Amino acid sequence: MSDAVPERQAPDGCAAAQGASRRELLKLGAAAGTVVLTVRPGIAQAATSVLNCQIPVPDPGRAGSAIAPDGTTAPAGTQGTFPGGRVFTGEQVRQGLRGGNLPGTGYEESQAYLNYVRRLHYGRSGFTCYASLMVPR
Amino acid sequence: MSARLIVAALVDPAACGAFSARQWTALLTAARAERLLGTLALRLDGMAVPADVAPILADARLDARRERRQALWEADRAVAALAPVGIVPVLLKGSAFAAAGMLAGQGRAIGDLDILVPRDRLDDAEAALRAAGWEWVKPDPYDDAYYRRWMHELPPLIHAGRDRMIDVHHTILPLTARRRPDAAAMLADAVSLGTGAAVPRIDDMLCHAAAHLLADGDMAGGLRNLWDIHCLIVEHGGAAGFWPALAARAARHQLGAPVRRAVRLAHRLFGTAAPADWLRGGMLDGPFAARLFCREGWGLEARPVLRLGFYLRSHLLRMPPAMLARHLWTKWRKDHRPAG
Amino acid sequence: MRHAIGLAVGPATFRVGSAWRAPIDQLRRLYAGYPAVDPDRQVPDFTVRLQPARPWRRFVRPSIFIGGDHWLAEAAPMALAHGLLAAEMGMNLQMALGWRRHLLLHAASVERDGRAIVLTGESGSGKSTLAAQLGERGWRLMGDEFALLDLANGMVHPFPRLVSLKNRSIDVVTADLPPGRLGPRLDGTAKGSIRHLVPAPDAIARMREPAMPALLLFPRFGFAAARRIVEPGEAFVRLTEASTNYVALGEAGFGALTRFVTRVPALALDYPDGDAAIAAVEALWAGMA
Amino acid sequence: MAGASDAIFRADPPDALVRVSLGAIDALYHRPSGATHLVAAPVPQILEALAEGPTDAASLGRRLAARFELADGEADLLPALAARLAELEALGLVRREPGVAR
Repeated sequence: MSDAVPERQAPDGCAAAQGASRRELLKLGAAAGTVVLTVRPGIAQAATSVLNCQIPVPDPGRAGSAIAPDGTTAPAGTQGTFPGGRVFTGEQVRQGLRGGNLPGTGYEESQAYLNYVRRLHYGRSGFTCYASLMVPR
Repeated sequence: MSARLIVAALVDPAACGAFSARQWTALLTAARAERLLGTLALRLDGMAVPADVAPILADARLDARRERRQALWEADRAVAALAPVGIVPVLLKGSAFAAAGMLAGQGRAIGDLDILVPRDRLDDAEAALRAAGWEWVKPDPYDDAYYRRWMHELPPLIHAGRDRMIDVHHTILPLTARRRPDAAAMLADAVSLGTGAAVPRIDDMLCHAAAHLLADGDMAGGLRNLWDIHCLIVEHGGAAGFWPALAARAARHQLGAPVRRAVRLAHRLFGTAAPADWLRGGMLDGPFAARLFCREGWGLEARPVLRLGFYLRSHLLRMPPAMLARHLWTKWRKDHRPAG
Repeated sequence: MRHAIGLAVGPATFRVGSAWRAPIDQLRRLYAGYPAVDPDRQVPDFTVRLQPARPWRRFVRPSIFIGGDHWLAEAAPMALAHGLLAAEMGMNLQMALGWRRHLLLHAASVERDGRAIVLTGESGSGKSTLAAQLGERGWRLMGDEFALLDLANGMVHPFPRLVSLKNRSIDVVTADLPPGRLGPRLDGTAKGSIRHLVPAPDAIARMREPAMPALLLFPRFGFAAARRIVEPGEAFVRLTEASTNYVALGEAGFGALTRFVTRVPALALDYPDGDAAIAAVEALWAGMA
Repeated sequence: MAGASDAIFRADPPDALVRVSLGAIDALYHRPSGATHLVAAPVPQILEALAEGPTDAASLGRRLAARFELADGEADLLPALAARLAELEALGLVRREPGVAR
C-alpha cells in the first residue's frame, strides 16, 4: 500500500543516539525554553463543534458571589467588584478573549468576567467549555 | 428496573446467555450509568456474548485498564511528593483496591485519588503536594474555611500538569456527622505495600465502604459501593476470626449499624455469604435496596420521590439541623440539573 | 423514552430516545438511506437521550437537555425547534467521548481511487464546506466531522453523518441539490443558521469502506492563497489537539498517530474562497498521481 | 527541590519508554503513566546517558561529555543539567534514589 503514498520520509522508529550531534547537546547551556511538551486529554477541539456550551460566572457552587477585577470571587457588594450570576456562551467568551466586550458589559466589567473564566480549573462548572475555546491554532 | 439486570449479570455471568438484545442494551446502558460497566466487562471476559456486545465490553476493559494505570500513577506521584516530608499516604477506595491487587479493583472505575494522612500532618501534606505541582481547585476563602472547619478532607487539589484531582482526608466522615470513626487507628494499623504507600486493613476498608454507602451521601451510584463490599467479603470473609474482628472494628469506628446493614444488603442483592447472626434484623432495609435499583434501561434514574427522600437523609446525616435549611436551598439550586 | 430510533453511521450504531416526537421524525426522514438498527436484534454502541431540561419543560417552553452514555453537564439546553441539531450533537458527543475502536480525529475526509485526503482545522476553517463540495464533485465524502484512524493498519474509516452546513455555506453548497437531501433550516442556533445535508448515495452505501490516507491538509478559509509544508512534529501536536480520544487510547493511539504523521505528507493550505480551495485540492491531487 | 547536585538519579527501565523521531523533535510514550511527551535535545540524550545506570548530576555530565566528545568543562553543563533533571523528575521520567540525603 505504501507505494501509493508519496512519502516524505521513511518511518523511523528510533533515532539513533549517535545521530545527536555535539551541537545539539550544547543546547544544554542555553537558557532553553520548554524542552518538554506533554499531550493533554483533548476533549477540547471536537467539543467546540458538538457542544453549545455555557459558562456560569461564578459557578453555582459560589452563587451569590461577586467578581473582582482580577477574576477572583468576593462577597456580594464588595467595593470595586461586579455582580455575579451571569451566564455567557462559549461563543461570547471567544469574542471577548479576542478583544470584544461581553454582551451587556463595559470594558472593565467584561475584563473581570473574562479573568474569572481564565482562572477556571478542571472540575469547576464551565471549565470544559472554556477549555474548548483554548485550543491554540 | 434494569439495575436488577446488572445485579443478575454480576452474580451469575452465565445468566446473560439468555438475554435478548433489548435486555443487553438496557444492561449495558444501566451499568455504564452506575459506573459498573468495566466491572461487568471483566466479569464477562472470555464468555460467549453477541457479536455487537463483544466490542462494547472490550472498549470498557480498555477504559478500565487505563483508569487503573492512571490511578496507580497518581498514587506513585503522591508518594514521591510526600516522601520528602516523611508522610506515607494511606490509599483509599478504588486506588487502594487497584494498588493492593484486590478483587474489588477488577475493572473498577477510579476517579480522583483519595488518601488518608494524619490530621496533625495535614499542613505538611498540603505544602508538599503544592510544591510538587498540585493547586487548589477552589482558591476561594469562604470555601476553604468551610472545608477546613467542617469537612473530613482538605479542599480538593488538582495537579497543574496532569489535570488529576487528589482528595486528602484526615478521617472518613465529615466532622459534622454524628459518627466519629477512629482515623488514628486506621492509620496506625494500615498495611504497607512496599511502594511507599499503604492501604487500610480489610476490616477498615469495609467500614469505610459502608460509611461511604450508608452514612454519607444519598446512595446515588451506591450499587458500585455495594459491589466493593461484596468483593471484600468474598475475598476475605472466610478467614479465621474475620467476622468478630469486623464487628469490633465497626464498633470502634461507631459504624456498627451501617456495616451490618451493608452486609445485609450485599447478601440480599449479591448473595454474599455471611454468618447467620449478621443477617438478622433488616426490616427497614427495603427502601435502601429499592434505592439501589433505581436505574432504568435508558440510563435514567426512576422513582424521584424515593430518591428525594434519600437526598434529604444525606443532609441530615452530615449536618446539624441549624446548618441544614440554608445549605439545602443553595444545594438544590446547584444540583437540580438533569443528570445522566 | 417515548420516541426512539436506531441508526448506524460508519462503524458506530446509536439509539436516540426523545421525550418529543418531532426530532425522531426528522431523523427518520434524513437517515432513511442509512442502515437501520433493530432494537429487537441489535445492541447499539451508544444511547442518546433528548430529555426535558426540567420535568415540566416537556410541555412549557420545551427545552432539550442532551443526555446519553456520555454527556456534559455544561451543555446549554436547546429549543425544541432545534431538536434535530440536539440529536446530532448527542451522537457526536458519544463519538467524541466514548469511541475507542479508532483514533478519532476532528477532521473531514474525502476519497478517490482508494486514497483519502484528511482535512482538519478549527470550526470556521471551512473543512466541512470544502468536504461537502468535493463530495458533490467526483469525490466520495467520508465524513465532514470525524475521521477514524485505524489503530492497526493506518487506514481511515468513514463517518458520513449528516453534513452540518452553517450560515453562508448553506446557500453555496445546497443551491443545486434536491430538497429531499436537506433538513429544515435551523435559525438562531449557537452557531447561527444550520442546515443538515444528507451525503450523496455512494457516501452512505460505502460507509464501511476505509481508504489509505494520502494527504493531510490544514485548510484555512479567507486568506490569500498559500501553502506550507507541515513538519511531522507540528502535525502530531495539532492532531493530538484535534483528537478527543488520543489520551484514552494510550499506546495504541501513540502508535497510530506517529505512524500517520511520519507516513502522510501534510500541508497547510490557505484559500480565499471555495472555488480556489477546490482547484487547489485538484491540483495537489493531480501532482500526486 | 534542594540538593539536586548530590542526589542520585535513575531512569526508568528501558521498556518503560517508546520513542519515535518526528524530525526535529522526539515523541515519547511513557508506559507507566500513559503520557505522551514531546521532547527536543538534550532530553533524549540525558535519558540515554542515565539509562547506563543511576548516578548524580556531575557524573551524568561527564558521561554526556564523553559521549559527545566535549572537552571537560567546555560547556557550563551542570546548572542546565540540574534544571533538566528537575523537569524530568517532575514528569516522573527520572527518579531520585530513595534514602539519599536531600
